[in-house]
Amino acid sequence: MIEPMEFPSVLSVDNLSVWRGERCLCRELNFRVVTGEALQVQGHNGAGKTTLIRVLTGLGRADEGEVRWRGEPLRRNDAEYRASLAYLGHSNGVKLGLSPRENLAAASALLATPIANNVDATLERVGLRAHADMPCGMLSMGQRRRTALARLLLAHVHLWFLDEPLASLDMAGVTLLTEMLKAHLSGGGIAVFATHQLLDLAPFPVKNVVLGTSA
Amino acid sequence: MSSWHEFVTMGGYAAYVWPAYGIALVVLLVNALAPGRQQRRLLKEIRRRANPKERSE
Amino acid sequence: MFVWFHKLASPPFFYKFADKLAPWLGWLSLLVILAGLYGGLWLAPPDYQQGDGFRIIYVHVPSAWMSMFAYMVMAIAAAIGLIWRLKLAHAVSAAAAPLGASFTFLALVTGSLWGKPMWGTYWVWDARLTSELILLFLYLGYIALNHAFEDRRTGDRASAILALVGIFNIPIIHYSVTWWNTLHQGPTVFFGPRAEMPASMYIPLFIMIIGFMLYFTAFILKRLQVEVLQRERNTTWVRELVEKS
Amino acid sequence: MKLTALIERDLRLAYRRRGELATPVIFFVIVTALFPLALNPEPTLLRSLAPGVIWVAALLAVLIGQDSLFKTDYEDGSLELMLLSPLSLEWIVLLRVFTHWLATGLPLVMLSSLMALLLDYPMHAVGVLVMSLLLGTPVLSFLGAVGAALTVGLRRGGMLLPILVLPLTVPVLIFGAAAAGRAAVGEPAAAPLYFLGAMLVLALTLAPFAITAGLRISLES
Repeated sequence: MIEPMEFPSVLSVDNLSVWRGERCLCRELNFRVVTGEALQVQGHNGAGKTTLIRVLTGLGRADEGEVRWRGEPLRRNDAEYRASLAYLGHSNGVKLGLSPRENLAAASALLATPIANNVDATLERVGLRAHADMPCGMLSMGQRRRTALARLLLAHVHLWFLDEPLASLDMAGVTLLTEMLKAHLSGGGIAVFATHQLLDLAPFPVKNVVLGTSA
Repeated sequence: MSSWHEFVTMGGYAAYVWPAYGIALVVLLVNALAPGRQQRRLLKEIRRRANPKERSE
Repeated sequence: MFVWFHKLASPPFFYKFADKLAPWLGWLSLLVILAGLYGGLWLAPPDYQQGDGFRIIYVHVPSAWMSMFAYMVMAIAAAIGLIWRLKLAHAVSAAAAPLGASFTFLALVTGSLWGKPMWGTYWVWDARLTSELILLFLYLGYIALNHAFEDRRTGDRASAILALVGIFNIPIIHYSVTWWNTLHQGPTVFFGPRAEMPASMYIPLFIMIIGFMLYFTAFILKRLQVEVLQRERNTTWVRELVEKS
Repeated sequence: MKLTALIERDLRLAYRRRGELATPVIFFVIVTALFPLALNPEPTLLRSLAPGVIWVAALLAVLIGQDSLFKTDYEDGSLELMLLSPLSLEWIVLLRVFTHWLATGLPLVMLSSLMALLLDYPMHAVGVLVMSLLLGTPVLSFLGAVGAALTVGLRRGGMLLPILVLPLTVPVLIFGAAAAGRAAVGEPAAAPLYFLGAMLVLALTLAPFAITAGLRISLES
């Protein structure tokens, strides 16, 4: 994958201020993350980690300042930007009435690019091969989270936004996620995640943003 | 209208004309007074929040 | 001119502007309404069919007119707020809704008070009254949605969508109600100005409409001050304002 | 095509929770059956009221059903994924409303012919009644979807939705009931049916934009 030099893959934030009702979550925040880097959003509960990640994906909106992707400020309804990101939210986005396989098929229908990895290989990777055809409602919380993780692997996108990705994952799940993140970064991707635990992604650099200190 | 009597009785329609104007008066007055009252209350509340010390006064 | 509008859209400037203008407009509207009432209730001759009962026209027609005008203001402001993300525009919508709802209520009550001597009953499913009633429901829906959200801004934007859907629907609603009414041939009593009305009858009506417009402008400004204060309570200019007073 | 995969997903889900989706249809049947109990079960009276009764019941049933349109998607996070998809959200939403209508509206329309018999509605006019519902209930679905999109983030949205949407449904009710009513007495019903068709076209073209805008706003916070 060769990127033209004038459009380096960089996600940056200029003077971002986000309010939630009467409370200021962040004021004049600045950072930039480039290819192969990860950004960890830190802060106590309620500091606004989720809100910040949602603003970065374009779901939420900032009160002031801008989010830029490759130097261009995000427009409203930016389909091109949405085609280059994958998002794992608080909720899994997994339909309990469908099996992991059906869930992934539905998720790939929402992608712009053709899927990069086939569903079976992806399920194998996240360790759900044996449960591929059981309804997700019968799986454990950790297995549902793995189904959601599998979604990240369906297509090659530049940006991963992960909100509490470790929630309900076991030790093996944490290792799986770490490996997935490393593979993503080594492929030139960017990852932004909010976790309480520190993730060891060496040799890849992890930048930090700490929210809730000014308030 | 040629006389006060005629004006008050509205040619027999007083029972409809005057209530209509009465209700209109009430609605218009309420709408005229409410925002001013709300504004004063809001300003007071903002002031109290800005300086919590003055609350005892 | 454009620069002036731009400045007006800034909340602190607007707040002071409204503070100065609203009282003047308020007193002016009172004068005009009193003049209209004198013309309508005293000077105008009785109607040849409806006698003095027709004098309800001087409050009914301006209310009905304002009920629709307020909805237009609300919907246009909502569109401006959504497109240009102007906070003040959303405040205009939110301020216009309760005023519009009260005018709609007035139009309904005065309409049915007029209907009683004419039809012998307070309510008849006449096309105009029915449309007014649906308009009242639309206002109530808007107000309910506007206040349903914890975050005022989300409420503003969600209810703006509703106002826009409403303004697209109002012509269809009005048309369908008229169609339905002619289908069932209900009693028709004419509410409103007629072509053959003498000047002494319709001039007071126009004066009343102007008076109601002035009233609306004066008190939407007043309401806007409250809406702006609520939305801007954390800003420095509001703090300064509070400390000065 | 991708969009067919989405329809397939929605229909599959609808099939798996068919019990839940059947509630509006059952509601429709019960409400229609209540009218003869509240009124006088005299056939001529019932016959004259049948178009209105069936239409009001269908209207309420469709609107109540729309509350669940985006609710589960909102709760399990699928709605966020829909909004983040690079595909046009308008199309996704259009298909969503359509499949939801297939699962709830269509059975209701089918059952309406049965309910018409219970209300002594003339057999020769049942075709027009079904046609009017076939054209009108999708419009109601779209209007309800606008309300559902605006209230999806609210805990008490279920009560609010009918208040927001019912006034907007007046034209559909008027033309729908008029078509069925005219057919029952042997008058031509083409005009109101055309109006219903025109409203369906309007709803299909405009409502998806209002629905997507509503969803984006609801998910902002």
